[in-house]
Amino acid sequence: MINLVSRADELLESKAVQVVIGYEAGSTGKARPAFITDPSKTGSLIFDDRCVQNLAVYLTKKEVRYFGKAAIVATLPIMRSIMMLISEQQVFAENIVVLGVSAEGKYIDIAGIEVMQQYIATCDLGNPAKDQETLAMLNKMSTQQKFDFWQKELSKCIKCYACRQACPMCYCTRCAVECNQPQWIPVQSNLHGNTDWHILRAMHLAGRCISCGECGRACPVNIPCHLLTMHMADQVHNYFNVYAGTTDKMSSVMSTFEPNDKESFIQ
Amino acid sequence: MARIGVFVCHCGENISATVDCHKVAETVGKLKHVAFSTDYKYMCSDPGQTLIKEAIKEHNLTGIVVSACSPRMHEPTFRKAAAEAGLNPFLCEMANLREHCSWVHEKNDMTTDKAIDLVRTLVEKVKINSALQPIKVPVTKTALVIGGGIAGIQSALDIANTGHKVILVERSPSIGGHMSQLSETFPTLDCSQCILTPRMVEVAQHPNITLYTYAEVEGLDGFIGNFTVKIRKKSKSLDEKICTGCGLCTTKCPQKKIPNEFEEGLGFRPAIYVPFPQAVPNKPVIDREHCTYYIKGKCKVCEVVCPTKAIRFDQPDEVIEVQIGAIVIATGFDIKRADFFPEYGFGKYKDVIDGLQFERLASASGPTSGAILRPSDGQVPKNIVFVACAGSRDPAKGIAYCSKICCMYTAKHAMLYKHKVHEGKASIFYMDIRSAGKNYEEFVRRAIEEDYVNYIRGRVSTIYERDGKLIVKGVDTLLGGQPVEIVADMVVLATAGVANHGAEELAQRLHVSYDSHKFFAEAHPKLKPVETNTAGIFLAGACQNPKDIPDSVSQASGAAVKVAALFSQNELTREPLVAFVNRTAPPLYSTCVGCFLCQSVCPYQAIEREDFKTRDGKIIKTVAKINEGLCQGCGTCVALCRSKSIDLHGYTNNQMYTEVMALLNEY
Amino acid sequence: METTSKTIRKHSLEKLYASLAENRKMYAPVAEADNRIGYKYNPDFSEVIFDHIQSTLSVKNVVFPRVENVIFYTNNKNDSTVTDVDLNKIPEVVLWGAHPCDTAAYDVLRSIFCWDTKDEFFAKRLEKLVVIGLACHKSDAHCFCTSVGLSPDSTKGSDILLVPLTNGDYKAEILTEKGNRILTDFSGLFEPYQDEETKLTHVEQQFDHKQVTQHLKEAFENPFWVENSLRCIGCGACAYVCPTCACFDIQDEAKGKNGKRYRSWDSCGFGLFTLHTSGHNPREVQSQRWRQRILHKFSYMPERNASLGCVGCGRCSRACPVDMNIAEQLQALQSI
Amino acid sequence: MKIGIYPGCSLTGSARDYNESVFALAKAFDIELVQVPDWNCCGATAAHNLNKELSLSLPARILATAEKNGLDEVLVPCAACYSRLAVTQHELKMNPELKNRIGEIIGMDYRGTTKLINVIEWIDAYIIPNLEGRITKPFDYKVACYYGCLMVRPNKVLNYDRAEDPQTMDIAMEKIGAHPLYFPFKTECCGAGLSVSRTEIVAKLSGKIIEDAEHRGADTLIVACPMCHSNLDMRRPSINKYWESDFKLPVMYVTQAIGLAVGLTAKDVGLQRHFVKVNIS
Amino acid sequence: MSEFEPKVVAFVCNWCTYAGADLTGTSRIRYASNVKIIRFPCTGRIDFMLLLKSFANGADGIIVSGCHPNDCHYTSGNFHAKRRWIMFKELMDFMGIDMNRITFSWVSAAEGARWAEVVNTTVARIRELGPYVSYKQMVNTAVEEEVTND
Repeated sequence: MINLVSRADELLESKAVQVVIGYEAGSTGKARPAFITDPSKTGSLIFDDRCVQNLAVYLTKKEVRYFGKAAIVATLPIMRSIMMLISEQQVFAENIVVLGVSAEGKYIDIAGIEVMQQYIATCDLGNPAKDQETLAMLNKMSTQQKFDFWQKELSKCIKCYACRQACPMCYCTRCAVECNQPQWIPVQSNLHGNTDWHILRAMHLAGRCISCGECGRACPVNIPCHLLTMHMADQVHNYFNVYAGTTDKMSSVMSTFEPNDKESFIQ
Repeated sequence: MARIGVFVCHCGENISATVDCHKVAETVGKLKHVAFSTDYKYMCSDPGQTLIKEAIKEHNLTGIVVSACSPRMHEPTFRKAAAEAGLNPFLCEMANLREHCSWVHEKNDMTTDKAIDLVRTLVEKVKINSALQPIKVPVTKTALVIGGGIAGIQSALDIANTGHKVILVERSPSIGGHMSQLSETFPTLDCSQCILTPRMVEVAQHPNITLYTYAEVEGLDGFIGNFTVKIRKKSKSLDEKICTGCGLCTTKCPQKKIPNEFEEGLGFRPAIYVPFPQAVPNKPVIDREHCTYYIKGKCKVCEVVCPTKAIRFDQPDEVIEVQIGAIVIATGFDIKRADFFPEYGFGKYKDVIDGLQFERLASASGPTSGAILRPSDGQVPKNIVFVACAGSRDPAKGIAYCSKICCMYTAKHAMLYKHKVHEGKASIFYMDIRSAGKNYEEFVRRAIEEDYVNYIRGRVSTIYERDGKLIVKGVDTLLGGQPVEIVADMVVLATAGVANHGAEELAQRLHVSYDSHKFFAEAHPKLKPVETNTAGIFLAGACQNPKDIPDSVSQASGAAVKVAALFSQNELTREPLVAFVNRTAPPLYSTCVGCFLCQSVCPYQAIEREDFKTRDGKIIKTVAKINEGLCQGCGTCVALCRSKSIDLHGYTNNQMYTEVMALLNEY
Repeated sequence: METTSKTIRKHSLEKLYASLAENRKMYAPVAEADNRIGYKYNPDFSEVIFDHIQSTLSVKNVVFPRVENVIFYTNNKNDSTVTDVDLNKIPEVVLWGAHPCDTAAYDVLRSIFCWDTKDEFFAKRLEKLVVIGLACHKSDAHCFCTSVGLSPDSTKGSDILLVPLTNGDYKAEILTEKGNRILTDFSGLFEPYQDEETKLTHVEQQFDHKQVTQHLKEAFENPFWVENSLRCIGCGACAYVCPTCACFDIQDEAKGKNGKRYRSWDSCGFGLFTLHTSGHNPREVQSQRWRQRILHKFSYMPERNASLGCVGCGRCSRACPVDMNIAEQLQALQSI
Repeated sequence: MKIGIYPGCSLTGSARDYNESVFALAKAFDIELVQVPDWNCCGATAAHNLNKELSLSLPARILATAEKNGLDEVLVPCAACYSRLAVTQHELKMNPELKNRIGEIIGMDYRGTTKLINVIEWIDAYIIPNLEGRITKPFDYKVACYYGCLMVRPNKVLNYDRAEDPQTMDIAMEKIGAHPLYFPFKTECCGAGLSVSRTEIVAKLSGKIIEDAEHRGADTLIVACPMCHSNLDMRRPSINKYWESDFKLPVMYVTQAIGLAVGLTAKDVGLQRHFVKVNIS
Repeated sequence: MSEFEPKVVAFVCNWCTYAGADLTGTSRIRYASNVKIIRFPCTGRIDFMLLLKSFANGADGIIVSGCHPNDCHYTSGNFHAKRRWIMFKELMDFMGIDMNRITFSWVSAAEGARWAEVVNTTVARIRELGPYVSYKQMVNTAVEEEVTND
């Protein structure tokens, strides 16, 4: 990752950015996010198979923003997250520098948003193959089987909201789940409250999920909640031929429509 | 502490015949916070309303539920009564026990139980209703009339005569519209130009009217009373102030073979032209698409001959922005041309013409100076066939509606022909003769009885040419479906009236709805035929559907009155059922995070941005803000907002949630 | 009480389990999908495992459930009727096979819930609980009980502690009256302990908690907090898996005229945890919340409750999606 | 290239000339036409006037047989057969219940997957694109293309060409060097429905078509329907008798005209079988 | 045991279906009284969470109805609603929540008879499906340690 390190070094040295968001070696053999502000410390940046977390979540974080302009190490899902954040006016393109990393782990020079957009356009934007397989398996189940599957999974939920906090698209300062007039979602982590929460989350990410799978990865009790949003991403593509995070223009699927949107269930 | 009053109406026996009204009042009376509950024969009657008003005062009620008919019927009545008793009208709700309950169900316990559920739901809702104050917005007292046909002219004059300013925009070089093309008008056969021209001149001279011809509306912002309109004044390539309208340029222009739009292609015009002799304004424009100078870069004959040096080849388009308070759309209609009809030769036959072309042939100022001559060879047609309902009332052609004017003008055409070609034979194929209107039926009878027009009830299957004649094959349904074949010299198709070209784009620019045929849509087919769904925008004439002149003029005057009524107030009062974005204490300011996805769902562009800044002007946060003048209260943004930061007065999240809970649970 | 040591043979263990299960709810560790360990009510003995390192969630829910109903109410026309929760409905539970860190956590929780006012829900549940602990013969890099004054065979919080023996049987240390009663009731299953060799894991001490507590007194303004919590995403995973985190939220939930008030777990890591209605948030950013978490467990609690708020189970570090490793941070804090 | 073909009764009987020209043309362009095995009557013209289920079952059985034999695309040269098959396919597609019932009646699994093409579509898709360099003898004649009724109607079902003024055959004729005339009678009725019961009406209607084509100077009429052909060709004596004239205008199948243009002989395309002598070769 | 009477909540827009239901009344067309209407300004206003709340509070079936496409009083609210319903339905299907219990329809202000038909067919269908037991069970599933007083 010589390129990544030298580029980070150069950006910090020239004061083009004030912080580089990347990965470093963590405890017990894990990789973890790193926030490097000192050019002499860029050597600790790494990129390998362990670096899977979606770093875009930090772009909207107050303490990280405080540094000023940020450079961010970005794989495809992170780039798509950045696109979404720009399109939803949470991040301004002029405040970030993208340090691209290809699927093979190679540094890619992303000179600007247009370049990133072009790069994204060349990539496969569907869900990861492994998850797509699971989705296909689930979709084959009967209604009752699906219900049972999800009830079993969701009963484990403890409402720690790691799924929400890990998601770059869940940047609201007050989540709907915290709205108490009315109390849309039961606060308790019982089956009902959990089910409502996960439906709400999936609906709010419809057309916005970029299939990074971070929510499922973050879950401390291993609920495959990323399948819910990935299913939505799949269906959004299916119905509206749109993948989220491919443009910096405001074009959310759920805030637009086509008069001839096809459906077969409305009488 | 809420104190709710419930008033259950029997509606004579309309409700009480199936719903046990007394039981409803009694049961609901047991609910928490219900301070008063009663039933009565007629709540909407004077004594009924008095009962409500007195109960409000006596029991110091903080909200009432009138359980009677549909709120679409009497909500205003009871809200007014509440207001008269000193209760904010938005603290009055109605439970629909008649249309949604007593009239549609059997008399049994389940029906009464349903009534109780419905009332309870509204009781729980009204407990959390807020007292709302009407929204007041100022009014800019200038009207915009789009379209300078007879409807636009009439509207503009009527508004101007009430003392208000009017801007009249017409996209062609002259006002006058289709009416200026007509020869004579039914049912009086007076000359169209003779009655129209004085009005056109009046428009030009009226001190309250600003006329922009050769101009189009490009965009519209704002809301009723406060619109900003963007008008593109297309370049006429001419300094109008200097031009005297002498017309020398038009006679010298070397480019002379441009099909004349005003003559419906039956004549030609030069590249610099005045559409017709009586045009207002009577100054030429250069048609840049056909002008030799613009195409080839040289010519400039007009510039050379112009005595006042008024030609300006480099004159750019000008875009102006004007503040206005109301809009009248009077963009008129168009007709289907012969090329729409495969069975009649796709417009291949020169002597198969449409109604407007016939008007030009019959017009004294037309290409033949009023002589009815075949376009193909200039001969007088001896045998002429008129086809009514060409395209109209034909679902297979996608036009299921009746174009309304064709029966009358076809009768007129046949008469005009007979008056000019006495020995000629005129036949009309028709489906039905629709001649409802003052003196209309008499007019048709005259055509049949005095002018011997041959009316054949049936449709024409095909028209083809053979040896210079047109073979019209049709059927006479009054003769039991007998095939009819007429060898004609000329055929006139009374083609369907359709939406004017560009109507859809204009509707989108104005954010006005339109129907599947691209005609502008009225707010209500019967009770609001002049209004659109966008407040402050009105309709006049055939832009709504095909209309004859008297109808167009009536509606134009109607629209003018609507505008005048609007302008009679200095401030507008609107129902406060609009959306709002929450505001909280700093440093949060609002739970809105400013993703602005709501902006793209809003059909009214009612969502704006609000910046919160530090004292030195640095933006801390940008959040959404609703423009109350624009918001119509659909609530689409509310359901979209992920952080539940937008809400809708009258239908808040809390209220809707409460309704669901109250409807389904025991209280 | 005097501690008695007995030996219980492997085959007798099943009998003991079955006997206890006859009139009590058993709560014991079982293997779950994805190589995870979870506790389950009344599992079959064959499902119960004895060689686990750590369950994903702690066992605090037995005494401090995810949801605890507090009162029930009915709104009438003019007033409301309140009904208390019938605490007698709380069942007797045997917690079986919990590791010493988890059992020690009950002492920590008691110091919170019964500090001045006795929390009757917690107290009743604890009263009805019998804890049969299981000393650890396995550990991993996240375990740090020895750094917080505990050990793989710490007896704290257990009524009986089972210590694995190299021969596959267990030494049973009878620690309390409750434990003693079991010994009496099922005396036939126990044999005298004859100094058979125990099988225990070794957990390296990573820091000196007393020194940490001492250092924290001066560390409130230290830039350490910001530097080391930038990656924290502010979820509640650490608090919810923690055996000693005891913060809760109280909510009313009504359906029509009937409603209930309950308490449910909360986390100081959430941004809204300290948000005031005024809009002011005393812990506005994540670094302040992270600091609160550490200070609460390692500074405030030793001061106020005379006990550390951490038992070194390492669950938070295992659960954290962004590798906020508490032991690593405490080690660093020791030397600032 | 393998395409199914449903000949129907005409092509094996009165329209053998048509059949020969279709096969000859196919052969010239290396297209193998495979007959739908064990085909049955399409039900024209009587069945649909008498019994709806029968009128649907007959074509459904043909289609199901084609499906069973893996014929994805089936050429139906006879316009009446084409109409019956296409209408059946449409009706069963629109009404799944009916589809099931018809399936029961014919005792076969009918799915409706076969693509039906009429002869002009076939020419359009497989002949015209490969014409380059194949025209040995441009068809240098003035032709009046007569489409009849069944090829373009009902337009909603067939959705083929423009019902009032079809063009495909004219365009095909231009491609082989012919000069299509403006011909307003191209979709007029030839009287086929009454060809057995009321022959004088056939004579009148068909005669009009011939008269107009001859009047406009046509060298030949071009048709694509055995019914039209038999009315215009075989009934010529009765037409001439009715009209008291001596119309000599030949009537050719579109396949015959193209066949001649690409070098097939008059015999190859069955011209010798016509009643009205064809002086074109 | 009395026959199962389905509880059906109808979420309708003010301008089309509510008015259509008014017309059903004015035309005195009878329909099942199991359906109770909640009025919204527009289908675009209907929050999907309200549908879930209905099931959670005992509804066995739901009708959601508004203006036909292109007829929205607010021009496009129903188009947005349609997109939301498409995605909502997909999610519900994926999670095994029975969408046969929700009727989505367009009923105009002129379709009084159609409203009665929509209601009757929905009620008949729900009657056949029976009470929505699995959802009710899900809602009432308590946390293992929870002490309830019933």
